Amino acid sequence: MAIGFKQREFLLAVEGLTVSFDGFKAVNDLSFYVDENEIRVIIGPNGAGKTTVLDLICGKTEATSGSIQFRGKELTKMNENEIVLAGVGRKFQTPSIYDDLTVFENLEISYPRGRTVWGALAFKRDAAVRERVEAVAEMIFLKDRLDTSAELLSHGQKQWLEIGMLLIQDPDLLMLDEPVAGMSVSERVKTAELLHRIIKDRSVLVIEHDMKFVEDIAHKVTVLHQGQILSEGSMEKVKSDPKVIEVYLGH
Amino acid sequence: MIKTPRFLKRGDLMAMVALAVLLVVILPMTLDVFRLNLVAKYLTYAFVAIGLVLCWGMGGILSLGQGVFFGLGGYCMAMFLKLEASSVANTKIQSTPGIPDFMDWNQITQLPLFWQPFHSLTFALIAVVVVPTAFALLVGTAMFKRRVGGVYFAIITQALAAILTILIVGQQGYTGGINGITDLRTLKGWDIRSDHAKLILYFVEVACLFACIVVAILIRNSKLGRILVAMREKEDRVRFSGYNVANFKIFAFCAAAAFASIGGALFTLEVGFMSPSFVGIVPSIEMVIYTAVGGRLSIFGAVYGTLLVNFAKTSLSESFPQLWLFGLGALFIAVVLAFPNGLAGIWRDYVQVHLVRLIFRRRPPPGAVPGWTDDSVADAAAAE
Amino acid sequence: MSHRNGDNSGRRGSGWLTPSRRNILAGIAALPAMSLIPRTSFAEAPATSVVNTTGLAVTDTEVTVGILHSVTGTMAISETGSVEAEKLAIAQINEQGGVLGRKIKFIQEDGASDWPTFAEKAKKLLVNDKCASVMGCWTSASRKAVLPVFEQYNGMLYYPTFYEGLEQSKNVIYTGQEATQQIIAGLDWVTKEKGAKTFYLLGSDYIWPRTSNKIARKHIENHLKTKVVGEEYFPLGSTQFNSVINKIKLTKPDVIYAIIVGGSNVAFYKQLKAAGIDLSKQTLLTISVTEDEIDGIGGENIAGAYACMKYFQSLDNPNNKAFVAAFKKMWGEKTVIGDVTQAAYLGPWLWKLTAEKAGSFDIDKIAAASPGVEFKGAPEGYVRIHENHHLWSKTRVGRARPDGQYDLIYETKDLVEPDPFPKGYQ
Amino acid sequence: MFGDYSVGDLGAIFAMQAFAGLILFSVFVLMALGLAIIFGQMGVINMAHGEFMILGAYVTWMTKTVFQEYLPSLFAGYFFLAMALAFVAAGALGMLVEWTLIRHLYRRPLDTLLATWGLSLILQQAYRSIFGAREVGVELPEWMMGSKHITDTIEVQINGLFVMALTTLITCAVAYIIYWSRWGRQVRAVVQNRVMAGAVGINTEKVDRYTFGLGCGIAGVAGSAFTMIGSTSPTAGQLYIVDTFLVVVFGGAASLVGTIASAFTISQARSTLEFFLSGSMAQVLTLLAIVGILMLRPQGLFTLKVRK
Repeated sequence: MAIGFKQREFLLAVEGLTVSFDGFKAVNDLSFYVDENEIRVIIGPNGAGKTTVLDLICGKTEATSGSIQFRGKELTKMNENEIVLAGVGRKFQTPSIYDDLTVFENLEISYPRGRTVWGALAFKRDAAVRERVEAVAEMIFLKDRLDTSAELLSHGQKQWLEIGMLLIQDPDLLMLDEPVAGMSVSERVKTAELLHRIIKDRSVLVIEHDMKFVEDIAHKVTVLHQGQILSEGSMEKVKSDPKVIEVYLGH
Repeated sequence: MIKTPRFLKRGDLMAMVALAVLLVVILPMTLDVFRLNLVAKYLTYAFVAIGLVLCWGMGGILSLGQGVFFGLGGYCMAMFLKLEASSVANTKIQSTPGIPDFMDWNQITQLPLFWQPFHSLTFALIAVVVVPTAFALLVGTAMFKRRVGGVYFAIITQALAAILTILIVGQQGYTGGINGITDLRTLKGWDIRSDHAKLILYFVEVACLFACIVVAILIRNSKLGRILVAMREKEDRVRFSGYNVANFKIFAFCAAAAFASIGGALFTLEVGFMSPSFVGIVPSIEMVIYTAVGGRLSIFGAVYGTLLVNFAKTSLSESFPQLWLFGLGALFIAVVLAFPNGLAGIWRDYVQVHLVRLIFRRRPPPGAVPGWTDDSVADAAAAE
Repeated sequence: MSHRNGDNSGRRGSGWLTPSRRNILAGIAALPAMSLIPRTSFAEAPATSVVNTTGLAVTDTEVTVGILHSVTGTMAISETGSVEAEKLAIAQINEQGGVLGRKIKFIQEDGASDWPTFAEKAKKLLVNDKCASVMGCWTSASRKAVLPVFEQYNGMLYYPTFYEGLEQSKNVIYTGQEATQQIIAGLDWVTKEKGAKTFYLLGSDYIWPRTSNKIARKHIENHLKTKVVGEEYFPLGSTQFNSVINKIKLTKPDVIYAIIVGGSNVAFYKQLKAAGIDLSKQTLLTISVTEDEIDGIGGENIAGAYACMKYFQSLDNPNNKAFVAAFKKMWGEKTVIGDVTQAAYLGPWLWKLTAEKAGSFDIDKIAAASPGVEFKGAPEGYVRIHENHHLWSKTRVGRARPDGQYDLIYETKDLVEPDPFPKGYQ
Repeated sequence: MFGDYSVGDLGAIFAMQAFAGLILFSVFVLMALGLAIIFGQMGVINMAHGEFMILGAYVTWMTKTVFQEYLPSLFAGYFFLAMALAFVAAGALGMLVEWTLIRHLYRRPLDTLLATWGLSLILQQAYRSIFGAREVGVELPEWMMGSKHITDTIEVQINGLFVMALTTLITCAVAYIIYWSRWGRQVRAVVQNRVMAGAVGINTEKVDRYTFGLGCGIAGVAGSAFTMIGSTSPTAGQLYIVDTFLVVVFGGAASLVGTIASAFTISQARSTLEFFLSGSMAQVLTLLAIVGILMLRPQGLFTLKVRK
């Protein structure tokens, strides 16, 4: 079976994906494939449909047509939480953390145990949980702030916390929406360092505007324009594509 | 450095002791049976208020139909008591003896099928909790799985309250109509109307209340409690952390319904009748205000809020019936505009701060930083 | 702005009366009919230990009674009149020297249109305040809620509203009509005078209209041998009647028999009129619209309808003239007096007469002495308490005028016997 | 059940039922329009909507009283002035409420619900203290009463026609204001992006205040019109609140067309059911159907599909 073979080859296979909002096709017949351990960056001008693609993969938006296969599972038919359980993690553009909880509690909620109602009721904060939370906290530079209420963190720290919340889930595919946007220079450097560390052993799908950052991490770049792929390949190749220069890098 | 949740936090224990002293010692010693019975009546609403803390305060799900569950629980209890009160001997003058009086007035000559099992006390007691909870499960599943939330949920629950009221009033042959089920007398031969019975019922109710408080605290202190709070803030984040948000909402809604139903059943026992006036929109919204006044995140606050609002209602309406509505209206506005954290918030922000300074002189104890986690401390303090 | 003294009724009136005392005195001065009522002077006051053996709130100079109606909530619309009437009666009794030489002091509580509140307040009046009697309640539901309280704590309730019957209690005196007193004579009259053959029964959806219509139906079908062509109920507060009005137009009944209450009334009659049903041609008989309700409906919308009551404000007798004058003096020229208001007025008087007959305030003695007590000064004429604690009274049919009053068309020759458990009507 | 009626009768039934349904439809639209503006455009849940309507009704009653006393010759036309006054009074009160209460709560829709409920209690008691607990009767000028004969069995109520005309007029006015006027564009801009609208120079506070005032003013006119068919008492406003909210929610809160369509659906369903069932059951069934449909389609009947 040829198709079965293809599914095993790629971690993520997006084929013919289309979504239309009231006639407007935000994503139009989009196909792309992500390998195991690949770092893919999606770039494109505003309104190109980048965030919508992530929304479609993680189940936030329902596709009008097309398919998204993740390790052979059809994601378009699954709920958000089932998609997470399948191994897809998502970070939002603006930091999405729980202000009223402490850093520890934020991370603990993402710990992949006790995710059913009864499981959550019976959940015990045992040594394994604490160790893991502390380990992740250390990685995201927040080890000494575990008891702090999350609302008191700086913007950059909130971004890290959300990344930490994803790390604790240990997803196979990590999707990051503009992870360094709105950060100070020093925070940016630290974040790049953090990302380099965490992207090992997993595939990553990143949306980013910061070209230096993109060049730094990307294995492969996909350029979206008006919901369609304009160009795809290595950063070098994309950079020299005249179409890309015209619509994106050109201005 | 990282706090390990114990079975009950110290703050909760302190608050519980304080509440116990108030309810078990101070009130019974200072109040006559009539006033104590009033307190018992108010406390039945506290069950609803505690449920709303879980569902609304923590989970952010505002239900304007808690009266439905309170009423269903109360009706299940009332049906048993009414059947006991309608023995053939008691109803000789009816054209069909042995059935409740209102059925006889409505030319019903046979006990309807759904009334039959309520001859059994065991069945009735189970039904008190199961029927409303199952209804909540049904409504919750239908709504939350379809992601109906926030304002829409509030309006739909309100409509449900309206529907159930019209239905109960319209089907008076089966439900007693607008009069409700009245003239309940005995529970297994024990006269529930005597002063002695009222006293015993009061303590039974306080015991139930504490049981519910403990359950509510356990839920709040579990990971589920934190997920509820997380869900209220960033529903999508919880969803993308791998949780089925709908299930947690359903749980919170069902738990609130179960608490309300226990309150309703106790209400029937305390007051001696049940009527559709508890099912409707107005009482349902009033129950929300008890929680709001107590501080929507505080379990103990809900109890104090309920007691306070009802005391105010009784005393104000005794002396100035017209002022009462102005007062209640102003309370709604004030609690939203000025004191969104209610009594618990006032305690924490104003009283506790001074107390702490007074007692510790130097530094506040750990955990006095504002935030919901030390809510229990505020509770404990509020109780004193 | 206030077109009537609705706000007065709400204030707690413990002790003496809240409304302007000048008005009351003026009102009492205008009371020739009061000469009919036996006077008791203070000097004759018997010892407290004699008249009060059960610990009621009776002192050497005062006796406490309760007034329990809704002054807030939806029922305040209807119950305001009753509160006013009861306060007037108490003021007049006090002017005449009180009861057994004691002035009446009243404690008013608000039932807030909420039945459990009624029960709570009833209990307070009996247990805390030890009221010697309570004038109160309006809806059946509130009465049902307080009844166990009165029976348990042995209180005495004077209940003013016409109601569905099926009840009788040692602890209640029903000063309004039970259903048969209000229904049967009216149906007989409309059949005889109007030659009615077909009836359309309407009602608000609760026990009183349903029970009343049940009795009406039995009477129509079994006794008058005529026909009911339709029967409909509407949720309380319903304001949409166009569909039923269409049905009425199609079935063309000889008589529309309407027992609609509260705000729905206003909507019903306005829509009836707008739909072109002319009440001067179409016979409509109601037992739920008193002069009080017409105030809200608007006389022009209901003119021509027939109402079956025991009292109309326009009754032409000296008692009533004095009563109406006193009422207006006390509560304002524009107030109207309906059937229930008058029945509420009877409560304090009947209690006073009974206490004097029994020579005691004790509840058991009052209950025992009640049957046979007669009140000749009643605005409706003469009333007498029956063995079953309801009143013997006449049934009257009136026709609504555009100015909101009723013209008396017919009244039964004799007092009609109250029959709360009518055989053959259940 | 049609056995008793002739064919001609049946035709008349359906004609008159349709007309009754249309009146109910107009009533629903009138009730819901103000709420749709406030809830749909501003996201505020105004539980005191019914009390604003009753304010309009009381204003009408006061106008009637004044005309009866002092200007009996102009009585025939008082209703138009009354409606204008009702609009102004309810609108002014609405703006006051927005300024003192609502503007602090734009980010907390559930809290506006509680606060406006408190407001409704205060207004009810205020009406009771000022106007008395009893209903007041609002007399109509002669020309507005009665009905027109079309055929022997079919009659058309004049006040029904009046309500329909009024509804059409107000709906058109609202549609114009929201969709075509400059101010309407500002309102929509504020709804869509408050910060951005403020940045481009729209006075968002003023827009909010006037929008709320407009919604309340329409409620006042609705209340004024309702004196023709319903009762005026301090608590009458509460009767309307559930129906009104369901109409708005059912229609999809943000859409004027949706509100109208849902009012049409609900009113026709209700009036048809009422003919075959009792009033109580008709009401229960309609409400249940609405709740059921809302569960299946929570966004309401008519909403645009947008990226959340």
